[in-house]
This record gives sequence, C-alpha cells and structure tokens, in this order.
Amino acid sequence: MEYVIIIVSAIFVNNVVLSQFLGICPFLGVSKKLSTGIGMTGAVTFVMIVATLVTWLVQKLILEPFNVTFLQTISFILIIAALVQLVEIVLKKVSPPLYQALGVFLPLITTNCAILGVAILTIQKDFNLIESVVFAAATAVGFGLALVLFAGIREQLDLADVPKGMKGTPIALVVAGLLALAFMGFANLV
Amino acid sequence: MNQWKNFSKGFFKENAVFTLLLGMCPTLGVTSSAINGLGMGLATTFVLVMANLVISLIKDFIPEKVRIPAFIVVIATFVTIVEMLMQAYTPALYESLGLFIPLIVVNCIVLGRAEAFASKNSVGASIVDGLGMGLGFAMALTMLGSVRELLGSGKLFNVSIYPEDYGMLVFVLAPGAFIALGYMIAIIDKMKKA
Amino acid sequence: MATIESSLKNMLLTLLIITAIAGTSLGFVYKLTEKPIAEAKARKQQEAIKQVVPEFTNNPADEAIVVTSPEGLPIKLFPAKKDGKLVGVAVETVSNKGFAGNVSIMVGFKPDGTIINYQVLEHKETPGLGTKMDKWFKTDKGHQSILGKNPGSYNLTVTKDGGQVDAITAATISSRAFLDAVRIGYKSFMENKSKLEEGGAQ
Amino acid sequence: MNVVLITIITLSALGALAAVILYFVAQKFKVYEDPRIDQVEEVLPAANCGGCGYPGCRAFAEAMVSSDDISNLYCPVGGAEVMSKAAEIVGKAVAEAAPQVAVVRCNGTCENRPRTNKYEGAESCTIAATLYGGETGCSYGCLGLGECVDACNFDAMYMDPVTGLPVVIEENCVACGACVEACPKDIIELRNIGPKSRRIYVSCVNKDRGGPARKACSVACIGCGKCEQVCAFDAITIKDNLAYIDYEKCKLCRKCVEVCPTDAIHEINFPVRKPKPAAPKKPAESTEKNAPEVKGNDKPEEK
Amino acid sequence: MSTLIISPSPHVHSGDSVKKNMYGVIIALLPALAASLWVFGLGALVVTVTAVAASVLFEYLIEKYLLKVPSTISDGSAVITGLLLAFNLPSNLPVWIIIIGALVAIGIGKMSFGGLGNNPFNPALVGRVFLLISFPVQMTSWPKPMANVGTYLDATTGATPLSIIKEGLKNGEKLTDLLKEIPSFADMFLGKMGGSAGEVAAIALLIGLVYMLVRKIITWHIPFAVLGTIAVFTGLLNLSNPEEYAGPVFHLLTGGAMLGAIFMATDYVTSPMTPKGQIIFGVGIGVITVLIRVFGAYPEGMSFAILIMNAFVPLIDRYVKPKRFGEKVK
Amino acid sequence: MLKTFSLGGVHPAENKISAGKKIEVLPTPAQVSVPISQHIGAPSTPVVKKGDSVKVGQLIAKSSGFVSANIHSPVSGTVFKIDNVLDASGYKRPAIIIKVDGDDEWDESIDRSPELKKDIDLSPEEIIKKVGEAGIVGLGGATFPSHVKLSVPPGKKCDVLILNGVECEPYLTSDHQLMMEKGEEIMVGAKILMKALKVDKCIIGIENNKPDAIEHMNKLAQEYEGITVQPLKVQYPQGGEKQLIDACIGRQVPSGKLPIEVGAVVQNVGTTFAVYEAVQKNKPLFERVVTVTGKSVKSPGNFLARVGTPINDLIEAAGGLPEDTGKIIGGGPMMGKALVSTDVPVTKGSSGVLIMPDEMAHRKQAQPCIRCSKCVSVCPMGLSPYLLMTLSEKGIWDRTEEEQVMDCIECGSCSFTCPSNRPLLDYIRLGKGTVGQIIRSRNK
Ligand SMILES: Cc1cc2nc3c(=O)[nH]c(=O)nc-3n(C[C@H](O)[C@H](O)[C@H](O)COP(=O)(O)O)c2cc1C
Ligand SMILES: Cc1cc2nc3c(=O)[nH]c(=O)nc-3n(C[C@H](O)[C@H](O)[C@H](O)COP(=O)(O)O)c2cc1C
Ligand SMILES: Cc1cc2nc3c(=O)[nH]c(=O)nc-3n(C[C@H](O)[C@H](O)[C@H](O)COP(=O)(O)O)c2cc1C
Ligand SMILES: Cc1cc2nc3c(=O)[nH]c(=O)nc-3n(C[C@H](O)[C@H](O)[C@H](O)CO)c2cc1C
Ligand code: SF4
Ligand code: SF4
Ligand code: SF4
Ligand code: SF4
Ligand code: FES
Repeated sequence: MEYVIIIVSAIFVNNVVLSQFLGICPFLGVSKKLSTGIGMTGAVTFVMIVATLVTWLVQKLILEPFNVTFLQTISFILIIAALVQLVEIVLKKVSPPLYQALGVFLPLITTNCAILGVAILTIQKDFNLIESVVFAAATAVGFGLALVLFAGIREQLDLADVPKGMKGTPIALVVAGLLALAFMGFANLV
Repeated sequence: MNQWKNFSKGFFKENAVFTLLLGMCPTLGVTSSAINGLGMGLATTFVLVMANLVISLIKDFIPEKVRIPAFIVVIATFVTIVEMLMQAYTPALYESLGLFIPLIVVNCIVLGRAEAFASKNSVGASIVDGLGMGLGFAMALTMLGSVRELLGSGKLFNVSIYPEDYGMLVFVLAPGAFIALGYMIAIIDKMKKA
Repeated sequence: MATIESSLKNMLLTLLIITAIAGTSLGFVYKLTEKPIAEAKARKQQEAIKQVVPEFTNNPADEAIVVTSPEGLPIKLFPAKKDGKLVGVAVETVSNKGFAGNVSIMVGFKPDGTIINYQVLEHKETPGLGTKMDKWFKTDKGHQSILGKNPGSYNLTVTKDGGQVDAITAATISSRAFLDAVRIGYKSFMENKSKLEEGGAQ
Repeated sequence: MNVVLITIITLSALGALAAVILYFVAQKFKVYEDPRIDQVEEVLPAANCGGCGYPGCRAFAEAMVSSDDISNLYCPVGGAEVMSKAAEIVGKAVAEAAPQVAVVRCNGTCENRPRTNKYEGAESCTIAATLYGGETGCSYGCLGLGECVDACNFDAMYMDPVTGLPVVIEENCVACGACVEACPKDIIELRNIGPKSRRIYVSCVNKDRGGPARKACSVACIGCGKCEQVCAFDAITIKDNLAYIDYEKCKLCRKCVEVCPTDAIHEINFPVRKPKPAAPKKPAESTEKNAPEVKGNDKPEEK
Repeated sequence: MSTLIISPSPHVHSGDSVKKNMYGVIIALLPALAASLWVFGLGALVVTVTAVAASVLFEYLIEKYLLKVPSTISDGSAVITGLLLAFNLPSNLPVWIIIIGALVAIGIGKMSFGGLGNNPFNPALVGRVFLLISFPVQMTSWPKPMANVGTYLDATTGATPLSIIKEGLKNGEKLTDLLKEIPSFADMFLGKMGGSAGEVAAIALLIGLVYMLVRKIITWHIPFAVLGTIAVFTGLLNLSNPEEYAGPVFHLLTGGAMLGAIFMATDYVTSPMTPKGQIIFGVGIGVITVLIRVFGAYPEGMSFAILIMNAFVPLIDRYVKPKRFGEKVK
Repeated sequence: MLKTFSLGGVHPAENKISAGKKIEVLPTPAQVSVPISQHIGAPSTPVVKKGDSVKVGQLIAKSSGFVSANIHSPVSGTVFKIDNVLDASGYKRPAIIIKVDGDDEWDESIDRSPELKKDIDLSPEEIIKKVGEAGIVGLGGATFPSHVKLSVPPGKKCDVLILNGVECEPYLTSDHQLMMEKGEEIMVGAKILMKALKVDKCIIGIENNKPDAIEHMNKLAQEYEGITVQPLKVQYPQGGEKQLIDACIGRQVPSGKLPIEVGAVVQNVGTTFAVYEAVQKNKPLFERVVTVTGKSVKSPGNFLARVGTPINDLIEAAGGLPEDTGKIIGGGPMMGKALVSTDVPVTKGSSGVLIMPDEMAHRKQAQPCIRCSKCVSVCPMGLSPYLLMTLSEKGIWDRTEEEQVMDCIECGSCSFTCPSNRPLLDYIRLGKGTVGQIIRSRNK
C-alpha cells in the first residue's frame, strides 16, 4: 500500500511537472513531437532511477556518517553530471539513431531539475532505498505522462490555426496551465 | 558602450525567461509572490556572477573532457554557499524558496552562460554578462511574481491593493503560473515586434 | 578555449584541484554559518512558543517531551516556566483530518487547560479557504474564537457536529481538522501534565 | 578543521571517481564526428528553408563536408559571402553563382485575359491545376490562387488584388526557389538579378499557336519570331510557339522589347524611355500599363 | 449563360451546417434551462443570462479587436459555452465572478487557440474549473432547491447530496444514515436538490439527449460509455462495501454526471473522432470521475475528469483509427 | 434488411428526374471531335490522317499499349484535322476531328439487325480479343479497358462476376433505362463475360430505388443459368467497385489490391451491353447512352449519342440550356466533373450531363473543422478525411501516406457531409496525387 501511495502520488497528485514545477525545460523543449517526447521520457526514466539510487547511497554511506550533509547539492550534481555524460557517450556508440533523436537533450538532462530534485526529495522525505527507487520511477512516469499528453496536444495544435501572437511558446504554456488545472482534480487522491 | 550592450541584452533581447525559455522551473515554481521572485532572482544572480568570474579565470586550465563537471563543481560550490548563507540570515525566504535553492545549480542559465560566455570571454566581460543575465532573470521573476501575487491575492510585495476575497487563487497555484507566463510572453513578443 | 589535453592525468588533476578548492571553501563557509543556522532554527521554534504562552525564563525546547497521538503522529509538549513554575505549555499538535493532508499547529495552554493562543505551523489546505484558520479562531465574532476557552468545559467541535465553535465558511473540513488538533493537544497535555511540572522541579 | 578536511576528501574522491569513469568510457566509446560540420553550420543562415535542396542547414553542412566536389552546392539565402566562408572551413572551392531573383512570367491580368469560367474550389493552385486549366482561355497562365505567396518564407511576394497576379518584392527575395517549386504552372523562374537589377524577360508561358494564344490573352507571346530575329546575341529561342530569353546571353539591349507586337517582353528597372519625338508620351504609358513592375523606374540606382 | 462555374466534385452538399448543429444543442439544452428556472428561479435566470451574454460579447470583442478576424458569434458555439458554463455554476454566484468565468472560458479556453474547432480543452469547463479553484467559497455554496425562486445573491444555501455524503463519510458517519439526509431519488431525478444551476434535473437532460440522438447531432457512444462506466464502477464498489460506497443510482443522478456525459463530454471539438476512441474517452471519464468522487479531495469529479480526458484526445486520435475497409481479409 | 456495404455511406437526394424516359437516338452532328484519350492508360495512336474518309465503326486510332484502347469512328465522313481541342477541364488535348458527310455509312462487318443473338460462338480467348478490338472500356465511370480486366492474371482465380447496375449517383438514369430497354442483351452480355472469365456465377447489383428494373431483370434472369439479381439498399457509394463487392458477396478488397484478389470482377451494365454488341454483332464502341438532366432542364431524358458529339447538341435535344445555368457537370453530382464549356465532346465515359441552376451551383464558404467526426463516419473506406485534408494542406506527406490516403476512392461523401463545408476531397486528391508520385519514385 505504501508503494501504491508513492506511485499514485508521484504520477498524478504531485506530478513533477504539473504541480512540482520540476523539469519544465525539457517539458517545453522536447514536446514538439510525440516521438522525441517518448524518447526523452525513456532517457529521463533511466537517468532518474540510476541517479536516485547512487545519490541515496552516497547520502547514506558518506554524507550522513561524516556529517557533511551540506555537501548534498554539490555531490549529487556531480554524480548526475557524470552519469549523464556516461549515458551520452554510450548511446552515441550503441544506438546512433536514438542518439540522433535525443542527442541535444541528453546534456539537457544534466540541467533537468527533476533529476536533482527527485534525488533531494527522496532524502527529504526520508524514503528507504526501495521507496526511493519506486519514487524515482513513478516520478519519471509522471514526467512521461505529462510530456506525452502535452506533445500530443502540441502536435494537434500544429495542424490548427492558432493566432499568430500565441503561436509557439505562449500557447504551449497555456496548454501546460490547462493541463495542470485538469490535474488539480487528482488532489488528495491518496 | 560594448559593455553596456553586453549588460543590457539580458534584460530584453536575450532575456533568459522571456526569449530563451531557460530556467523555467524556478521561474514558475517560486513566483507565487513578487518578493519570492526577487529573492530567487538575486540568489541566482549571485551564483551567476561568481560562477562566470571563476570560470573565466580558470577556463584555460581545464581539459575538454572534464569541462562540464568542472564547471558544475564551481557552480555547485557557490550554490551551496548561497544556500548556507540564506539559511543563516534569511531563514523565512529560505523556507519559502525551499527546494529551488539547491536547484539553482541545474538552472540552465547558469551552466549555459558558463559554457557559452564565460568559457570564451575575459573576466570583466564575463562578470558584466553574468550581472546582466542575472538581473534580467531577477526582473522577469519579479514581474511574473507581481502579476501572480496581484491577480491571485490582491497584493503586491505583500501590500494589499484590493481585498483578498476578489483575488483569483489559481494564479497562486501551478496552473496560474503557466498561464500567466504564457500570456506575458505573448505580450512581450508583441511589444518586441512593435 | 581549453588548451590542456584531455589525458587521464590532466583530467584527474584538474578535477582534484577544483574539488579540493571547492571543498576548502565550502568547509569554511560551513563553519562560518553553522552557528547562525542553528540559531535561526532554534529561534523559529522559540518564537512560535513565545507567541502562545506567557513570558518564561526557562528553555522550553530543552525540557520538551514527545508523545504519540492516537493517530500515531508525534506531539511535542514544551513547558514554559517562569522561575521554575509552570506558567503554560506550548503543544505542537497535529491532525490528519484535513481537507488535504495534515494540519499541524502550536497551541498554548494555561496550566489549567485554558487556551491562551495558537499558531498554524503547517498545512496543505486550499489557500483562501483552509488558510483562514490562521486568524479565524482568534477573531472575536459569533462563536468563532477559541481563545480563553477550556476544552475541558467548552465543546470544541463545530456547531454542525453539535459543538460550540463556528466553522470557517465553506471550510468545515479544515475547521474540524483544526479543532481536532487542538483537542489532541489538550488531551496530550492533560495526560502528561504532571510530568511536565515535574520536569520543571528538577 | 575536521569538517573542512572531510569535505575536501569527500569531494575530491567524488571528483576523481567521476574523472576516471568518464575517461575510460570516453576511450571505449569514441565516435568521431567531423567538427567542421558544426563550424559550417554556424556560418549558415539557419533559415532551414531547403533552398539548397537539403532538408535543413545541418544536412547541407554535412554535405559540404562530405562531398568532394561542392560546385553544385549553393545556399541561396546566404549567397556568395556565406558560401566562401563555408568553403574556407572545408577547404574547398565554391562555385561562383550570380545572385538571382524570382520573376513571374505571366501578365494575364484580369484586363488582359478575359475570364471564361469561375473556379470555386480549394484555394490552392496545385489543386486547381490538376483539375482545370484555369478560369481563362489560357491554360498555361497564372491561376491566381497564390500558392507561390504562401510558399515564400521571406515575405517576398504578395498577390496584387487588381491584376490577380503575384508580385515579387525584389528587396526581400533571397532566391530560395520555394515559389518556383510551388507553382504548378512553372510560371516563376529564378533569373540573374542583372546589372543595376535590370532584367529583360518574356512575361508569358503560353505554348498555343498565335491565334488561340492571342484570343485568350491580349499580351500573350504568339511565337512570331520577331524578337529572335532582332536579337544580336542569340539570346532568344522560340520553342512551342513561345519565346525564351537566356539571361546568361542577354545583353539588355532592349531591341526585342521594341519589336514585340504584344508587349509580352518586359524590361525591369530601366530608366524611363525618352518619349520618341514622333509619339509623345503615349507609348511609354502603354509599356507601363503592361508591365506593372516597371513602376520602380523613377528612382534608378544611379545617383 | 455567362461564365460557367468550375469546381471539383462533389457538386452537392448535405446542407448540414455548423449552425444547425449548434442550435440543435441549444434547443436540447432548453428543457434543462426550464428545469433550472423552476428549481432555482431568479438566480438561475441571472446566472444564465450573464454567462451567455458575457461569452458572446467576449468572443465578439476578441475577434474584432485582438485577432482581427470576421466575427463568428452567430454560429452559436459561444452561446453553448455560455449556457453550459452557467449550468455548471451555483445560481447565487455574483455577476462579476460569472463574467470572469466567461472571459476565461472564451478568452483562454477557446480564442487563444484560434477559436471554434481548435481548442484542446472544453472551454466551459476551463471556465468552471478556473472559478472553482479561484473562488472556492462562492463556488461551493449551493442555494437550496425550490426555496429561493425569488432571490438571487442572498439565497439560503445548503449542501449538495454529494458533499453531504462525502463529508459525512469522512467524519465516520454511516452511509445508511447519510442517505436519509438527502432528497429521495425521485426528487433528485426531477431536480429537487442542491447543485449547479443546470445539472440537477436528470429528466430534462435526458430529454435533451434523446433530442440530440434523434437529430443525429451526437452519437450514443460517449454519453453511454460515461454513464455506463460510472454505473458499473460505483455498482462494484457498492457491492464490495455497501456501508461505505453509495450505489450507481445515487452517483448517476448527482454531481453533474448527466450534464457532463450528455453535453460536455460530447463536445465535438474536444472529443475523439472514432467510435472506438469515443468509448475509450467515455470510460476514462467515468473511471476518473468515480475515483475523484470516492477517493479524491473534491466531492464532484466530472469537470476534472472531462478535462483530463480532453488531454488524452490527441493521443487517442493518433492511435485509435477508424475501422478500415479491407482490413478483414477473406 | 437489404444488403449494403459495411462502412460509412451517405444518402444524397436522388433526383432521378429522367427516370423512365425512353432512350432517344440523337441525330448525328455535323462534325465530331473524338479525343484520342478517352480511357485510363496511354492515349491511342491515330491511324488516319487529314483528308481520309472514314465509315462508322472504322478504326481511327489504335491501342498504344497494354492498358489502352482502340477508338473507332462514330460517324462517316472525312478527317478534317487532328489537333488539340479543349477538353472538359479547359486543357487542350489531341483529338481527331471528322466532318460528317450525311450518309451515315456503317462498316459492313457490323450486324445492324435488331434480333437478339443468344448463342455464344467464340471461345473465352476470342471473346477477350474481340472486346479489346472493339475498344470497350468501362462505362461505369473509370473507363478502364475491359479486355484488361477480363484477362485474369495468372495465379489469380475469378469465381464471380458482378454487374454494376447500381447507378448510385443522383440524377443519372442511363443504366436504369438501359436495363429496362436492353435487359435481354445485358443478360447475353453477362453470359459472354461469364464465359470469358470462366465463372458460373453472376450477380447483378441494383439499388432498391429502381424496383421496376429489379423486377424486370429478375424475370429475365430466370432464363439464364447462374445469373441472379441482388437488390441493394439506396446508399451512396453503393456502386463503388469495392463497396459493391462487399455488399453483394461480403468480401472486402484489401487496401491497394484489385477486386480479383477476392475472386470478383465488376462490370457496369452498360459495358456489358457494349460487350454483347461487340461479340454478337461485331459492333465496336462508338456510341453510348447519356442522361441529360437538371432541375431547370425543359425535357430531361436519356439519349443514345455518338462519341465526339458536342455536349451542346445533347443539351439542345433536352430543350436547350436553361437561363439560370451555373454549372454543367459531366457525370453525376457526386463524382462528375464540371465542364468548362458546352463545346466539349461526348466520350466513352460520359454517363450524363447535369445542368445545375446557378443557385445550386455555388459552394458555401469553408469554415474551420469542428472535429464533428461526421466525415469519418461516412467514409466508406474507413479513412479520416479531416486529417487527410489538413495533412495534405500542410504538406506533411509522410503522415498523409501513413493515413492511407491512397485508399480514398474519391467518392466525395466526406465533402458532401461536412457541416463546415470544408473542401476535404479537393485536398485529399492533392494528397493522393503527391503521395502517389512519391510512392512511384520510391519504387523506381
Ligand atoms: C477547490 C475547492 C477547495 C476546497 N478546499 C477546502 C479546504 O481547504 N478546506 C475545507 O474545509 N473545505 C474545502 N472545500 C470545500 C469542501 O469541499 C466542502 O464543500 C465544504 O467543506 C463543505 O461546506 P461547508 O463548510 O460550508 O459546510 C473546497 C472545495 C473546493 C471546490
Ligand atoms: C493501374 C490499374 C490497373 C488495373 N489492373 C486491373 C487488372 O489487372 N485486372 C482487373 O480486373 N482490373 C484492373 N483494374 C481496374 C480496377 O479494378 C477498376 O475496375 C478500375 O480502376 C475502375 O474502378 P472504379 O470505377 O471503381 O474506380 C486496374 C485499374 C488500374 C487503375
Ligand atoms: C464512388 C463511386 C461510385 C460509383 N458508382 C457507380 C455506379 O453507380 N454505377 C456504375 O456502374 N459504376 C460506378 N462506379 C464505378 C465502379 O467502381 C466500377 O468502376 C465499375 O462498376 C466497373 O465497371 P466498368 O469497368 O464496366 O465500368 C463508381 C465508382 C466509384 C468510385
Ligand atoms: C454536442 C456539442 C456539445 C458541446 N459542448 C460544449 C461544452 O461542453 N462546452 C463548451 O464550451 N462548448 C460546447 N459546445 C460548443 C462548441 O463546440 C465549443 O465551444 C467548442 O469547443 C469551441 O471551439 C458543444 C457543441 C456541440 C455541438
Ligand atoms: S519570392 Fe520565391 S525565390 Fe524569392 S524568397 Fe520568396 S519563395 Fe524564395
Ligand atoms: S504564379 Fe503559380 S503559384 Fe503563383 S498564383 Fe500563379 S499559378 Fe499560383
Ligand atoms: S472521398 Fe475518400 S476520404 Fe472522402 S469519404 Fe470518399 S473515400 Fe473517404
Ligand atoms: S465533417 Fe468537416 S467539420 Fe466534421 S470532422 Fe470532418 S472536416 Fe471536420
Ligand atoms: S530550470 Fe528546471 S529543467 Fe530547466
């Protein structure tokens, strides 16, 4: 039941993008096409889970025992940066098409608040290791859900006659707002 | 003159929020009031200036492959410093900005500037650039915060403008943040064209 | 641009140097701010306590006791003493009956259980509705205020449920949660009253 | 001091670990990408218009780098300047291309070309053209539904509501050729801008024999051959009852313009002809009427 | 004969038009309007008139002065938005709030996307939910039915059946006791209960449904999928624990289930294109509605459910294609 | 329940004004212009030259490839010239122009006797050859050379012949009247086709709005083994080949495949009559029944007209061009083509001339799509017309192809039904054209 609550909460109730305001840059940046959106979700999910795992261990095995928790930010981001670069290099070699599709956005993952945000949140929420991983995965799914819905709407809007002044970012933000409005319905579901 | 241009571009032409769409999370996350926006903006400015300064100093001594990690370490250091200082001296603001303070480290503007500007330019220019970008960011956040605070709770910098009962709560919440920013960008685009 | 070659040695060295410098400076700043941070934290709690109880001379935080509410939530009791005599108790109490999540408040009681004052610490109620509890139950209007009431004799439930307190307009649920927290606080205080007084004697 | 020490050690260890991992992974998964691609892309105009024949600026940059002979690669938007910069980066020679501009080769205004039918369908030249020859007796001429205008990304075209024909705004045109592509009737052509922006061309694409052509449109080329005869530079050829002026050969002598019985040949950006003493004013006016673009004449570039 | 017209085939048209469909919906809404006037009287009248007038006016102003395009107010869609917005508001809502709602519905919900046909979210619901979140106090005080026919702002208020049950359950009361506090099902069917102006009278809404089905304005897929899902889901919950979960009849008659399923989920613009897609859409709405009602913070979940499923429409349309001719190879 | 096809469909007002009007023989005109491209496939090659004198039924242009057809002189006279003349779309296309001499001298080999000849002497191969020589193309609208259709490709097997007597287009009545007057000949024609295709089953599909024809054909069919009449629901496009096969035998031709894939061949009843005449009477295809109709036409009717006759003559025969004419359509209102002038000639594919009064001739202003999904629900091919239109309007060809634009049969049901008056089919045709080109260049 604990896990169900964590999952539902992370995906719907406290969706990273729509109510936590994390990972907005890729949310706006990679959502023009459904296909790239899906790819990005994959990348984020992978990085988020691994990053949470590693940072949790670092927190519990190094920072807390040595009483240097103020190093949280710097050490977490260092780990994430290295991890992302690792993924990038590997992907370039192993699957060039995927790299082509996600290429530019991989570096963006480093600066995706959602990754660092989740890493920090798991510590703040005092999750154990499994809970942390579940939370990270669910958050990534929530990110993916928001991203895929958003990309679908944006693709449809590409075919619609949006007024000139609203084309592009403004309308995307309004859509995001209305999506967030809709998601408020999930409030307190768990 | 050139320095002035370098400084002022961050406010309008290359404003991080309105035109480059960078650093959206803090932009949307903390701007439920003008004062939060300003606080966040200034904190970011501090990090931006210091990071630009240090990176432009050390840029020649960093091997290509570790450029990003090195930059991140520098940035993260300053973020942590800000974090500790705020915790000590402005605890109330620190609480309301919450998670977004450590997240300055991943604010695309900071790293973006380090990469795109400080790693290629002199110390002086880099500081000016950081200052311009940062203050431009702070300005945008303050503006958005003002709009949201005014529409949402009838206040501006905590000063009541009209009775709170008439405020539209949505603007204090997540959906309002997106919507307000969307229309602000539309208006600013329009002004830029005119 | 970077003129240094990306060899393992160079990479290692650079990162080592940078992290070392970063570490040093961070360490120092930490040392520098360690105390102010701790003070700021303490001050916050102190202030909340101060607001809800009369003037005291002891350090309530040092003498605090923690109990568990029937819902399994932690309740903190801070005895306020003037010259070793219990003048009031600040209770950090919480209810999970809120509209959205827990409502946690700090209530101050006189030793006899009369409510002195309260302060809302944390909640997730709807802004504009639930948030009204900050002031609602202090406002002397109708049967809103709970200040000066003693939960032992005054029915601290909303009128809808047969009590004596007017609920916040359109936020009965939040009101219930608030009053629930107050009652839990009162009960915890009463159950531990002797212990608190005792602590003061030492 | 203890805290400081731990801090340094922790951080350095993390940093070192990151460096080592990165180093080995980078070694193992090295992929070479020619850095010149990025450099070339940087100098390209980033219009991503496809005028070069590649799907976007990056693709063009890749082609620049990978192909041995770049003489047939040309970015019309960036022009010679950009091309030479790009060529410098890849270390190859570029083809020198004369700057061009789009020219609309139809003068079938509502006045010159009587409407025999009324088209009521989707507002698209291509759709109209696949089903019908047009609203007039000339099945070659402009359909007037403005697909070329829609295709232009540079605001260089508009539909003249009076004539019903598209007009190219020379200053804006970058010769990307999108309109040429778009026109189902092949009416638009890219021609050299010419010295002082002066050009001479046959503003007609009608391939019918003289009689029917003339009947359909009063300013049609009837293929009479007079211009071909009068041209001293072999610049004019007649095929399928239609004259064509080769802009590489044309020396802008304007003889052909004078002999054309239907005023089908247009001259652009020439100074107004001095009215011939015999016939004051009138002929000049008539040229102007048939060639609306001539209006720019009054302000020739020479001071 | 002068100039012959040439045009691509077909050369004839069914004569159907946007206007015909929209006015058909308006007609179908009239019984519900009558019911709301009967139950809530003056308040319902003021709210409806304000919402419709403001919606039409905003559409006109935005098209004329901001977008500078020909006006489309005569196509009737703004009237529907206004009517449905009004039907989703309590009948004692102050005029200024209604006007904000209309502005949000038309301005943000519809015109920002380019007007009729382009909006991904149901405009009336955008307006409604915006108000609900912004003005929760005013938006959740419901005039008592039949008691306020002559009053508007100072109507006596009471709770809706849904909020009585929801609160009561949260407070640990028994469902059987709570059911005694609410009107009888027969009264609820006629509309004699607290609630939004136009959502209360199931009978009037069903008349509208029949009318729209007969005139082929909408097909049965969405309304039946929504209502069927709500019935089945709440039925199962009720069977699992009758003490805690109210049954299907209760859920179908309350909280705008009918209004939403019949008039708002069926909005052409914001619903899927294929029957299969429409059923998925309807089932989604039903499930989310019940989840929110039973487990969520809000007593009523229809509006949110429709908006959430609106967001899924592009995906549904992308992946759920009509049945193709020739797919069944023999 | 009457049989019908499984997806979509519309029901436009039928307006069969000229129903029951006896077929009148139109007098030969003074001059005919016979286009050399009257069929799908390569244009024929003229075999006469200026000044040649020709008889009725004499070959004047011969098939120039596998999918092409012979053309025979519809009149007797002299070849005036071979030139580009205006065709229905306002483009100039080559045609053989013949001045008529007035004698109306027919080629000797043609049997002009009116008797019905039932016995089929030729072998299947000879029948197909004969059909080819006679220049028969599908008269149902597609003008696909019939001999090609009858030559079942190796490896495929045909087990049923379906005769298309549906005439689902509003206004048109030529097939209907032909069935009433030449029913017997059509039966024999069907037998000939059955022999050629080596099948023993033939179904004649007729829409239920022609009860007299159904009854008549049913009665005749009793005497012909294997032939049955299938009444069908009145629903457009019942006459579409794939729809008709679906309705009659419940088989759906897969996307991109020909009817033979499901063992069926469809021929129009007019084509069948032409086959009868060619095989039994040695008469090539040079005349056909054309309906001339319209709300304001004085005397609408069905006329037997020679190919090459100016449409004008037909209109005159029907009482002249009405004052209020706005549009003249070659064919029916759903699939027919608006003509640019009355000078264009009758061709093998002309099934009707519909004269529309101006007030009915205009399209309404298109509005944005309101996503009502009506076009989706009426599309007989199960496509998403609204999406196809937008995709081809924006030139997103890869997705246009993905959405199977090539399956569209251009029936026009979508445009007909759209409440926003969107020119759906206009753009879908564009998409089909462009995607078709892309596919062809890819296959090269
Ligand atoms: C958007 C929204 C937010 C709400 N927030 C709260 C809240 O924070 N606290 C609360 O007690 N009730 C809240 N409610 C109202 C309850 O759902 C319920 O209607 C109310 O508590 C009962 O009304 P009453 O208090 O007038 O009896 C909210 C309602 C809505 C629609
Ligand atoms: C390119 C092409 C090739 C065809 N080949 C054959 C064929 O080999 N056999 C056949 O029976 N029909 C063939 N057809 C005819 C079609 O099956 C069909 O009868 C024709 O396209 C007219 O159908 P419609 O009027 O329904 O469009 C062919 C059609 C086309 C366009
Ligand atoms: C939408 C549509 C409607 C059609 N309607 C008819 C019709 O009513 N009668 C008919 O004979 N052919 C009709 N056709 C043509 C048939 O598909 C098919 O080509 C014809 O029956 C084949 O016979 P044919 O080759 O003898 O012409 C229609 C085609 C389409 C695409
Ligand atoms: C069957 C039907 C239902 C409609 N429902 C709504 C609705 O729920 N909300 C609304 O704002 N407009 C509704 N409209 C009107 C119109 O479609 C709507 O405003 C568009 O979303 C505007 O683009 C409806 C129209 C029809 C035909
Ligand atoms: S006018 Fe034609 S060639 Fe010139 S810029 Fe426009 S599209 Fe390109
Ligand atoms: S020039 Fe060509 S594309 Fe342009 S309007 Fe004329 S026909 Fe259309
Ligand atoms: S024209 Fe094509 S898309 Fe339209 S209904 Fe007919 S088959 Fe479907
Ligand atoms: S019928 Fe017309 S309005 Fe309806 S979905 Fe199709 S294109 Fe859109
Ligand atoms: S600021 Fe959060 S992802 Fe960019």
